[in-house]
Amino acid sequence: MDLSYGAEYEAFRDEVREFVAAHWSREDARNPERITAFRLKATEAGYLYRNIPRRFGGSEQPADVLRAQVIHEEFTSARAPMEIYGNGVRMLVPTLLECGAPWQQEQFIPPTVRGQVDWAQGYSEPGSGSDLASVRTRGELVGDEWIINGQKIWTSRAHECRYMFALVRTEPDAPKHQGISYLLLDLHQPGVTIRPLKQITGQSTFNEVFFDDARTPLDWIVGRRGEGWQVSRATLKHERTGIGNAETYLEQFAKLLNVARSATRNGRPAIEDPIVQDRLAEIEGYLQAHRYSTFRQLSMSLAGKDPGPVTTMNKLVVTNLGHMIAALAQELIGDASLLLPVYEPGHKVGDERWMNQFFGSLGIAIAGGTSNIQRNIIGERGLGLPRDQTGGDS
Amino acid sequence: MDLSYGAEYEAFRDEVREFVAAHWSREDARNPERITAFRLKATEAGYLYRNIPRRFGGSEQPADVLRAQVIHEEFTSARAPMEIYGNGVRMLVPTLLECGAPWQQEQFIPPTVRGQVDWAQGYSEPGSGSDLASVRTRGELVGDEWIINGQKIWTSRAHECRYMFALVRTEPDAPKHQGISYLLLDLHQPGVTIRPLKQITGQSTFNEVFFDDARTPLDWIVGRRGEGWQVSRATLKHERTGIGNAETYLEQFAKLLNVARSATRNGRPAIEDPIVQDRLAEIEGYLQAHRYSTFRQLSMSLAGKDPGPVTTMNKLVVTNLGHMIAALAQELIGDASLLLPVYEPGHKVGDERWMNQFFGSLGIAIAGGTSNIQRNIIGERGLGLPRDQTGGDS
Amino acid sequence: MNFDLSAEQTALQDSVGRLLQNELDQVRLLEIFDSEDGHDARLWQALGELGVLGLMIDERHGGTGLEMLDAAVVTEMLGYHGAPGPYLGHVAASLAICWSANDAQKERWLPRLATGECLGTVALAESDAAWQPNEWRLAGPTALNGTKRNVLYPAQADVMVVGVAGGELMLVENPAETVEVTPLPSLDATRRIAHVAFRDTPAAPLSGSAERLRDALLVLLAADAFGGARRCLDMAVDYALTREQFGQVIGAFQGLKHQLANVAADIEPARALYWYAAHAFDAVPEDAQRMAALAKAHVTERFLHAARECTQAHGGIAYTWEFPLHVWLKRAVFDRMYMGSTSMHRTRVAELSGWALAG
Amino acid sequence: MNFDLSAEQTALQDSVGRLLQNELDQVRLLEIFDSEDGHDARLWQALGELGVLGLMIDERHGGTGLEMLDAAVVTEMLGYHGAPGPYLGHVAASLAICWSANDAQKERWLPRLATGECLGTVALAESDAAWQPNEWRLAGPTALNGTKRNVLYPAQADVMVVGVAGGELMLVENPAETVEVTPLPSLDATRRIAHVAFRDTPAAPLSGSAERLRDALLVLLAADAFGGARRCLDMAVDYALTREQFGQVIGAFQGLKHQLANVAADIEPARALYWYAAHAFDAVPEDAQRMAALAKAHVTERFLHAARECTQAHGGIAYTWEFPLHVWLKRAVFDRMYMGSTSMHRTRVAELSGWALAG
Repeated sequence: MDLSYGAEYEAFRDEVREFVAAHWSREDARNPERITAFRLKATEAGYLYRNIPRRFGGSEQPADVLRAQVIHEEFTSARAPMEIYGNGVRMLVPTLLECGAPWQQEQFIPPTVRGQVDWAQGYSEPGSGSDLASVRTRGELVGDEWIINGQKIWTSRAHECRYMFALVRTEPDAPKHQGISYLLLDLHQPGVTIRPLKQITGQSTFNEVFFDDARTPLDWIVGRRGEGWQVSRATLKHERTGIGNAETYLEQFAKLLNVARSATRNGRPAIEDPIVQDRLAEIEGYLQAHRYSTFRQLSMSLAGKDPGPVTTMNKLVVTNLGHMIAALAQELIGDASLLLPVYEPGHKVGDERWMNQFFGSLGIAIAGGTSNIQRNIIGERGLGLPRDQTGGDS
Repeated sequence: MDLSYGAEYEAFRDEVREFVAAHWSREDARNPERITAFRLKATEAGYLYRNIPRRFGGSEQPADVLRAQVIHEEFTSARAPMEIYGNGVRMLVPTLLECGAPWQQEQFIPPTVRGQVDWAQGYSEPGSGSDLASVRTRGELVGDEWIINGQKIWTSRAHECRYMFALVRTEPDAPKHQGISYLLLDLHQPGVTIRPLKQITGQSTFNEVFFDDARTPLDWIVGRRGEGWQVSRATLKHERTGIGNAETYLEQFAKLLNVARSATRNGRPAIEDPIVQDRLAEIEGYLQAHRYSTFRQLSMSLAGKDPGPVTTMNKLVVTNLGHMIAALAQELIGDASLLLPVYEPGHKVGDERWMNQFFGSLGIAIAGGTSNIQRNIIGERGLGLPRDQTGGDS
Repeated sequence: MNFDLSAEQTALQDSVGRLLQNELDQVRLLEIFDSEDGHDARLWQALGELGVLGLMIDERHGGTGLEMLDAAVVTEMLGYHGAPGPYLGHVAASLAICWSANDAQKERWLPRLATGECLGTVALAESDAAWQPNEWRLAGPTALNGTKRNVLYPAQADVMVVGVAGGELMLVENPAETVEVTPLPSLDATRRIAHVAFRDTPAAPLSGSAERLRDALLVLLAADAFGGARRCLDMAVDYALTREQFGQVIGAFQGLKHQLANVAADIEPARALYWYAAHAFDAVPEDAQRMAALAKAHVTERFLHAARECTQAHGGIAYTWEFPLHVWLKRAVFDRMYMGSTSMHRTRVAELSGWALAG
Repeated sequence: MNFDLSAEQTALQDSVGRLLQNELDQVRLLEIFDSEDGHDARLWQALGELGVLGLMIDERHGGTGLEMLDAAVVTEMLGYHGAPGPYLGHVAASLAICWSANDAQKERWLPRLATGECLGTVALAESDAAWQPNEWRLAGPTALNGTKRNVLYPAQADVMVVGVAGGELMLVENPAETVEVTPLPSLDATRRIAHVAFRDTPAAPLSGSAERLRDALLVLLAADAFGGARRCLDMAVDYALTREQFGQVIGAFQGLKHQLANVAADIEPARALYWYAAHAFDAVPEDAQRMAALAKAHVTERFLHAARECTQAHGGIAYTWEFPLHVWLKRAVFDRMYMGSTSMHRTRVAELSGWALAG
């Protein structure tokens, strides 16, 4: 058992560190041109877009989870920009690489990778949450165009996106899963209306998108008619390959400790309160278990071994962790939990910032399939129990 | 709002108290004949077997929950015997009163009420737990006798019982719920084998009962052929009319407080430990809520009002309470939880007696329908959600 | 035994329910939630006309002369409907004035507090969640200097009952003229709070018990919490009966069904707990403090749990501002923290029970 | 990075699993559970022959010279199969002798401990769950007088490591001749315990650290608990796949499915936690104590929770003595309380982390 990365990777780490030191400084962060230039250099050096072919703007490196991890660590610690973050790079590009037509790959991947366009995800609808395959947004082929009518919801940052990839029902008479196509469409057109969706935190990071005779060309379809469900599964597969990351929760726990140190209970620092200590240690048990569990999963993946059912559990595990941390934080901050964190100029946000974490932990339990769907997946794919009616996407 | 019983009932209480003082003394408890004589007198006075007609040995009193409560309180505080405790009085007698033939009522109710015979309940089978209607014990009518083959389980005190009332499949071709008959049978016959079932506590309060061409007369059937399921529901209805009683758990909580006082943590009485206090107060919140909830249910029943969905929840509520109390007790007794309570002459049982409560709280969650079945009942009958396949007996 | 509401109490509760049903549909509720001051004049007036605002004020001063149990069952309905506004502080201030003001003060304020024409509030907490009378440091004897935190609707208040050192109470009349109010971004926008700075603010001593005022608020918070929890469950059940996924209403899925059944069993008995705490406040002095603390800790804890579970049961829709379930989620946070945390009141229960002493 | 077992470790674990699969079916397990002394000579011999009993004893003294991680993954398998017998105390005593006995003592005991021909145990706890070295009061210097509680298999032990005041260790050879053993009705009959009274019992000082001995036991208990939890879940899943009610296997019902999914997600990551605690014991001194305490508290707590949930998932059958699930339920109670409660170890985690100091 060896928690270090080994000599080869430490040498690689030195190389990456030197590269970053040579090409990036903190002040660059305020200069969009410098950021773009750095990304280009880092891609040429083989550090970014590693699984994307060179002809589409990637660096086309052999898969190597540890190198990716080293790059992530070094870039993050220098606060250097990594890949463009968004649904385009994260979901559409892998899908196009796997299922897209050559012209689609050529036309869409390079500008997406360069950050010139981003994509909105058009999956969820008001009536289709966990039962995604029940989408009702219709697409009708009229001449050489798809005419699209309906509504999508939970579309993040739709305002800032040029395009959308969407699940659209094009074969209304086919069985549920066989009647969907995976269409690409331009959001900058009269038939599309975008409305921000205010969340319970008061912020608006999601949108509703309405289609009223929106149009897209005949060949802006990925895969064939009626194959959209399968195509979207490919995307989800990519989304889910990420092994549960414990870093976020380690950071949250460190912040939780700080709150416990600054808060008081019965006139003493809360962290000296036996109840608080007990709950912190309980949370840390879950946290360190998950942390080393991710190391184990990573190590096994590196060795080409199957980590087993635990991979189906990561989401529920971190959902529970987030909930435990948020619940304790809410108690520790005391009366600050009576306040809504308001991010406005001139307004100082104090401990009430934890209320965003408090609501966020609920949002995580809901987003991307509720925890009940996760429990189905664990029960069926993880434990081998029989499917029931909500087998969902398994 | 008035938590007293009012002048009329306090007068009645005086009457009961005088009666008990006149006819019962603690030493009588060791004398079976005195017990029997007292029960007879108490029945004549109208205090016991209040809902059983006089001709069957009851006192035939109008229903009055508060009088029953007063009698219970006064008898209990004087440790005077109440009704014979057992499935006969508790389940069979109400069933016979509702569905039995006149000759069955005459023949079976009086000796049951007098404690001359007791009855085993023959419902559960190894393959039929929550799905009780799937019983497979067969009854075949041959001449003027039922020939019974099969097995029952979880039969409490079968050794001490003369008779059994049983669910037996007599119409194998009928639909599941219509193929069952409610038969009475004599356990003292060669075709019946009783085997004690050792529980995880080490004690044996239940049995398995095997039928190998056991026999019972043609007319020892309650209700008609194939109506056994409905007849048994009548019994269960009687079993469930009891409004959840909080007394047991108030007593347990008092004992829990005593354990917390005698146990030590970090060299101080455990009850001074903030963690222990917090958990005790949490449990007491649930306990007092349930206690006053039962007062509310009782009051509403007295007034002929429907207490609402809460009646479907009492069992789950007390199951959870028992679990919380047992879990804390197990921690408080510390190393005593490493011991099995052994009740043998010459062996002193200490704090480890709580381990029986610990296992018992699990047993309660299982017995009489698992907690999951209770959740179905709450969801469907209490909240009005649609039935699913395990609708069970609802 | 009659541990049940009287016909009059049930009728009162129903009439408040009907009023709120009519005046406060979900659209209106969100409008007030999003409004500048979180205080709707029409709703306030309607509550006043129904007698809700002067329930415990004696009849001689224009109130109904009822008891805490009556006020609590009404508060349950306000909780159920998520009623926004200064109700809690108003009722508490009125009570304190009833108990302990002199005749002139009573004459001056109670009749107009009973109708809602004037607004009352209470200023209790100091820094570090110092909600308990023995923690207060602000001191008289005639002019106040210092700060009270998280006061309900102080800017709109005509009269303010202030907790001061030694666990005493004082009365500040027309505080708008003599205090400085710093509004806060209230998470629960149905109950707006602000910090109040006193600068040589004239104040008159009151004779009443701050502990009893605290207990009154604890009982009212428990009642509000029970109503709110029940509402969350009702909304989740309604949703489970109408929302379809995988070809059937989601309430038919055992996973969700069991989740809601657990919530129901968790909260339903709590109704009787807050009833008894209110009854003890009225009629069982030896139980009053302890049961108020126990009820506040237990019921508000259950409310937050129910609100979380029911939010999850809804899925994404409940994460939007437009769908008003979050109003109750935020009320749950308020009820749980206001007047002191669960953990603090559980410690009080342990002390008041004398657990460490007896036996 | 290679946070995974080596091929050798996996092979070792598998071979122990196969042995136990063969030697210890559920009938045999219950026979030993119900036996007079809870110690099966054939099983013990088989474990000795496989090298399990001398895993951490150096090769010079007849052992395999492996480390804690190896012992821990083996212990997981013993936990999975509910292996009865004096393994825990034996391994701990062997370790202490390895570290801290003189050459003569080592020569005398280690070769026979490695094969299992001789049996070792450790005597640590004193009254009031005094499991920690700083709580011990029994004192030397050469003869012991007093009592140790809840000692594993002392009557059968050939050699006993005893914790004494000051957090020191002493060695008692052939204790049967010099101590008085009071057997106890062990709840977990796969690990029999007894009180041991020392009466002028000759004892020799050992140089090793009692804290390290404690940490070793904590790691082994965590490993055992993980194996046990996994077994409970496996049994419940098997049962859910075969038991039919209402015309289908009960594992198809979402209520039960979600219950088992929760258990799985609750326990599965704990595997890596005990691995790291064992690895830290071997190779990361600055983490060793803290991770041993954290792993013991976390994994044994999860084991008891899993055992309870899986017992409920089975229904009535699991409440019978004949169905061996209760063996793991009782092992879970043992693992959780032995060497100190969850709450005590969580307090230690807080201290060892310096939470109240840093920042």
